[in-house]
Amino acid sequence: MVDPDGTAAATQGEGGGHVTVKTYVNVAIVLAIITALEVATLYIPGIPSSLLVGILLVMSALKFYLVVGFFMHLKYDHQIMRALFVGPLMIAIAIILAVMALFSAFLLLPRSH
Amino acid sequence: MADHAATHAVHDPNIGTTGLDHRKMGMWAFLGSDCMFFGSLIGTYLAYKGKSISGPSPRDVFDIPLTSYSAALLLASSLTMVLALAALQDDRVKVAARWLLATAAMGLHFVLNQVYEFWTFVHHHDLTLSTSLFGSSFFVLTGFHGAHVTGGVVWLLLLVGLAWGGRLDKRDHTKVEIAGLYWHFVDIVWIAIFTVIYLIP
Amino acid sequence: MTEQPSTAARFPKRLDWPLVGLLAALLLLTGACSWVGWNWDTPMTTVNPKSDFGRTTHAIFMLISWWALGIFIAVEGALIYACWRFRERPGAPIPKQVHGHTALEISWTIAFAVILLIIAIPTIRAIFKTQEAPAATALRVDVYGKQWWWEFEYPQHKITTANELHLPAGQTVAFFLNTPDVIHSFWIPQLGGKRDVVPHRVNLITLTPEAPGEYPGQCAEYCGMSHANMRFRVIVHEPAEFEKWVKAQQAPPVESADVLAQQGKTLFAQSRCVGCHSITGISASRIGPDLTHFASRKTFAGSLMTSTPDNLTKWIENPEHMKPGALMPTLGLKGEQSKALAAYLLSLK
Amino acid sequence: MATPAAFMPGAKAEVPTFWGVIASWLITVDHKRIGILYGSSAFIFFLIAGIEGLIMRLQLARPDNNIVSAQTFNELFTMHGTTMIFLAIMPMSAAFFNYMIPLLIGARDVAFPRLNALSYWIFLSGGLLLHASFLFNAVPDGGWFGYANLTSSQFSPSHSIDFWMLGLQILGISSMLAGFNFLVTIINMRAPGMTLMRMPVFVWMSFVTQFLIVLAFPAITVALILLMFDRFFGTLFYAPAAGGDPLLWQHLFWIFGHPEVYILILPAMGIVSEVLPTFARKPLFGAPVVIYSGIMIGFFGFGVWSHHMFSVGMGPVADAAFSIATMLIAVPTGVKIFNWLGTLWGGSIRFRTPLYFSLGFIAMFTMGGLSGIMHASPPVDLQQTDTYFVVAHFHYVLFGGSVFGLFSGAYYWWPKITGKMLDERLGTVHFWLMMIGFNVTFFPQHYLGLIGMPRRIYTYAGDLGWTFWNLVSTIGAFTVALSFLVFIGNVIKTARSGQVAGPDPWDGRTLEWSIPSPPPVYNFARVPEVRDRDDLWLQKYGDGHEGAPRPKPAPVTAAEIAAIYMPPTSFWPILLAIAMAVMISGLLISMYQVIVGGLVTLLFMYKFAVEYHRPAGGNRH
Repeated sequence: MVDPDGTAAATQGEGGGHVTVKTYVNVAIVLAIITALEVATLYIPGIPSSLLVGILLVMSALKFYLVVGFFMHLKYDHQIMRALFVGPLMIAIAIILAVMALFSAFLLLPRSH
Repeated sequence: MADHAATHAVHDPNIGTTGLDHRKMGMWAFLGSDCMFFGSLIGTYLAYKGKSISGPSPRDVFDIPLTSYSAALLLASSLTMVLALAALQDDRVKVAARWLLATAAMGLHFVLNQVYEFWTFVHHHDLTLSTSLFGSSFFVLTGFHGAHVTGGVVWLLLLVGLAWGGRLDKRDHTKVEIAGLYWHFVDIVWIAIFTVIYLIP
Repeated sequence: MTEQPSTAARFPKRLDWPLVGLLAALLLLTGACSWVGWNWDTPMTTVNPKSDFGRTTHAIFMLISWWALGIFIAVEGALIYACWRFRERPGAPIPKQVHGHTALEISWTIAFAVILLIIAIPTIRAIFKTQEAPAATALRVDVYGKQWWWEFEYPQHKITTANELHLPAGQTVAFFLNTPDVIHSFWIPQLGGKRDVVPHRVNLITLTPEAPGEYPGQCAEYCGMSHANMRFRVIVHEPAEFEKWVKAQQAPPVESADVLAQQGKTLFAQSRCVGCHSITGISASRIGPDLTHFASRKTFAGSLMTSTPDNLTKWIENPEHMKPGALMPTLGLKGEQSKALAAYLLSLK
Repeated sequence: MATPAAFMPGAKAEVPTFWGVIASWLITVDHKRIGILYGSSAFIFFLIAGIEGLIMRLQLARPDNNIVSAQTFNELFTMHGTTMIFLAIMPMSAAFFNYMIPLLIGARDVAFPRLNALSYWIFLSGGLLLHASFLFNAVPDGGWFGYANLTSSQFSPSHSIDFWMLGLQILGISSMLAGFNFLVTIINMRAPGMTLMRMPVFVWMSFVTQFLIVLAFPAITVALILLMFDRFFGTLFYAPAAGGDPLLWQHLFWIFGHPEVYILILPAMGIVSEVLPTFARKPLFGAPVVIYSGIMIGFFGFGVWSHHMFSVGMGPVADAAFSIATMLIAVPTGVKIFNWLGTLWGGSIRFRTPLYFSLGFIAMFTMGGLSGIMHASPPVDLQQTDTYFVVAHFHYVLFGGSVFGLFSGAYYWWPKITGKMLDERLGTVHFWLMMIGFNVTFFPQHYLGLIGMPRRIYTYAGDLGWTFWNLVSTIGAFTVALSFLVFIGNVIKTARSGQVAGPDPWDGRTLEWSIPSPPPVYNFARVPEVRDRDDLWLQKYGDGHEGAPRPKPAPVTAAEIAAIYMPPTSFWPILLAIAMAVMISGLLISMYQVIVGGLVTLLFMYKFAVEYHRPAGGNRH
């Protein structure tokens, strides 16, 4: 509401300031490759299911990071914005894991099929 | 929300004393909250995974190629979304409108894919909301994601409408950026759903 | 920007310490009166345990209570003392603007954490001790919580009964808790507890009653309209007495030759009663309570009423009136019919 | 677009008509007016829920009583709990967030004024929908935490649970919108110089509360969505026959429900942390510790939910883990109490009504906290859960804690809000009646619980030893009710002939006391420059940091006031809230209503969003 120092203008337009269109395209290419790899992993014959789960989770975490970091500019944004998103995300993940533990869902994961 | 810059060029009421935009900060707070929303839904799905008593199993019904195509669509739409923002920041309004439209179109395609997927589940696999725990938790989780995408498509189309009506230009880049944050978030939720629900056996 | 009315002058200076004293006196008085007026040895007391489970729980309860009492006296005492000691005095200067005292703050944090640790250790031990798997020699009782009564099945003895639970003193009992409808909670306060009865999940609670006697129990999880009426009685016997009870329950029901009772038997067999209730030799449905040895039980309908001919007649004529929401329908039996049925049931020793 | 001149004091062009005044409240976006709306609605709901409590106490005054039926009793405790939590304590806190946060951080309004109005109207429609159940004789009867599967259509076939479920869903939307708004307001609208550590502690506790609201409510939203799908669309989430686990509801509910407990208590803790320094004339003792412990409580609040479920049979490992987490969270809670005592220590304590209520808060909350530690130990909790011991415990926390704290805030800030002082004598009578009545009501309930009285029973037998103390408890409840009559009398008396307060009646320490009472619509004629948590105190007395009081600033000029920009009013918030209520209540009536209501909602959302978007061809910079 009040901007005595006129700092607002300085921080505006940061969205394009750090990331160029070229970066966007490169990120998109990497995302496409990871997605292809993810699906491909599924068809590796005889892959142990715990390894498969691990690989898939790592790859999707990477995709998640790329989209949030570059497309959503969080990598370059103010730390307040980062805290507003990353904190809740961590709580959400912790709660998913706790609920899975309470419902013995981990026991089911590696065994099925 | 409101943009009063036109009449009060000195004090933009959307900029706080930290120099950050209220609306953008509000959107990030909302996305943090939405993490908990989808977290609870995904937690429910995983808690019930493999506990259905009857009905088809996920392996029986999932069409991985179709879903991979949908996932790629959303990722591509994230790219067009940032391109739209970049164009608007350069004040190329028409280009931005085109990219926004492309984003909305891919979003719509994603939703139609989902409708088709649901239709095949119901008609070819006899999997409905009330078939089994899998049916209930799958449809509700992916359905709420689909609803988020649909909301995003409406939002993007309204922005396109503003642009075509000459009411969107460089000054409104924050509005497009916020719509973009929402859109990318919907994309990352799908990244999580795609891996955790579709790919992990 | 700021106007400063002399606020201190605007309020009459009141003597406030009498009020503080009044509070202290009130607390003391309430405490003292209450102590006299509090009888801890009531039928559903939780602080007079009669089982190993109850004693384990109670020991931790007392431990925490003493610590809590100590902290309570310290905090409330400090509060009252500070209010009295540091009350505003006329002409007093502005107090020193103290912002904190790091060492003091760290030390009370640590002290508080240590007290909690003292409580945590026996707690964790008790959690694991009370949830050990029962020995194979334990008496098994399958408990079914139903809206709004209790069914008890002894699979080792092939007995099914309702609302009255008979146990031998000194023997470990494993209660397997089930329900066909909603969540209930199985609770016998004097023997320790409680454990929720959750649909589609068999919960377990193991305890060893130590003293013969009669202990009331009650459903402790809100389960609908007549939740308050979902009570039961636990009768702990000397082992020999328990054996006698088992024998009596296993035997077929003793029927009376009384004409009214015989009429009642015919009525029972011909009416809708058999759709829900079982009496050995006549019917075998598990929806309502097993009535084979109905007259061996002192109470009925969620242990709500004593088994007298009068109560039973009223119940048969209009269950809903006696127990709101009762799932037993009004059968339209009246006058002689309901009296006959009551006489029959009361003959089933 | 309205001009600032319209808001200026003394700019009364004409005498407003009755309907003009009503309309001005319906379209207001002023945080102070919205705060008053929140406060007065909450107080009405508070009285309704209080009367429900009194009827329950009458029924339980003696054994085998039949003043109300079993069904009515079940409806009463459900509505009492739901109303007190969602429609009384939360919105009363919201009233203080709305009115006080901008004043305490030196802002002229909240970040999203229209969204703020929208939150209020959605809250009101949720409260009205919940209470509309009385008109249709379908009053919710599942308990305030509505455990599945009692709430399934099989066991609750009437619309009663639907009213509850949809009402809560609407209230959740309102709370979350307000949460985003205040998060942004607190982060982004602090006056220059007000760093996070210079923020008043009430604002800090509110800040933590907003985080809890926006992160905890999604869990109950999901739980309610699953319930709604079960009831309306035949899903099986809570259906045991299909393998569904009713405990899923309990987990999701308490993932929300435990942070909710802190949502209810943290604002009151914040108020106490403002009132004590003012009346002890001394800064809050160890303020950083109070702040950090508030943050810790908020964070750990998400990791202790299953301590509400020790009796459901989670197994020893989960029991132990949640027990330890619960004891951990007790540490920061306990530390706060010592810090408040440290604040009083060495002060020059002026006994005024706000302070009485804060002292009452400390005394009563301590007791609630101590009985809470007992529940942290699963073996002990097994005996106490679902008995009157727990009822006593959470009333010591929520009534002895939250309500005492909120009344402390009401007496403290009443002069700021209305410009008049509440009567001290009546205030003192109110306090002592409430204090004594509260203890007479709830202290015996500890004993009743320990001798085995379960909660939520509409009747009990006379031979269990519960009779006498139940009667005492009922007498206490009516004493509490009497104390609220005294409060209402005080409000009326003050409105008629209250002493004029002036800007700074308590010799306050924070920014709100630097401006007139009631504040002008723009709050601060000149945005303050903040140098300390107790900035006003420093201005007045100096504090060693500055040596001496600051010189008086130059008077504010008319030109400065004319240049103030204030957000204009809007009728879209109330229209949008009505459209949403129509859409959601359609689930009880017909799908057509849902669809039509949904389309109208969408249209209004669009209108809301572009209300101040420039028209085509708008001028450029």
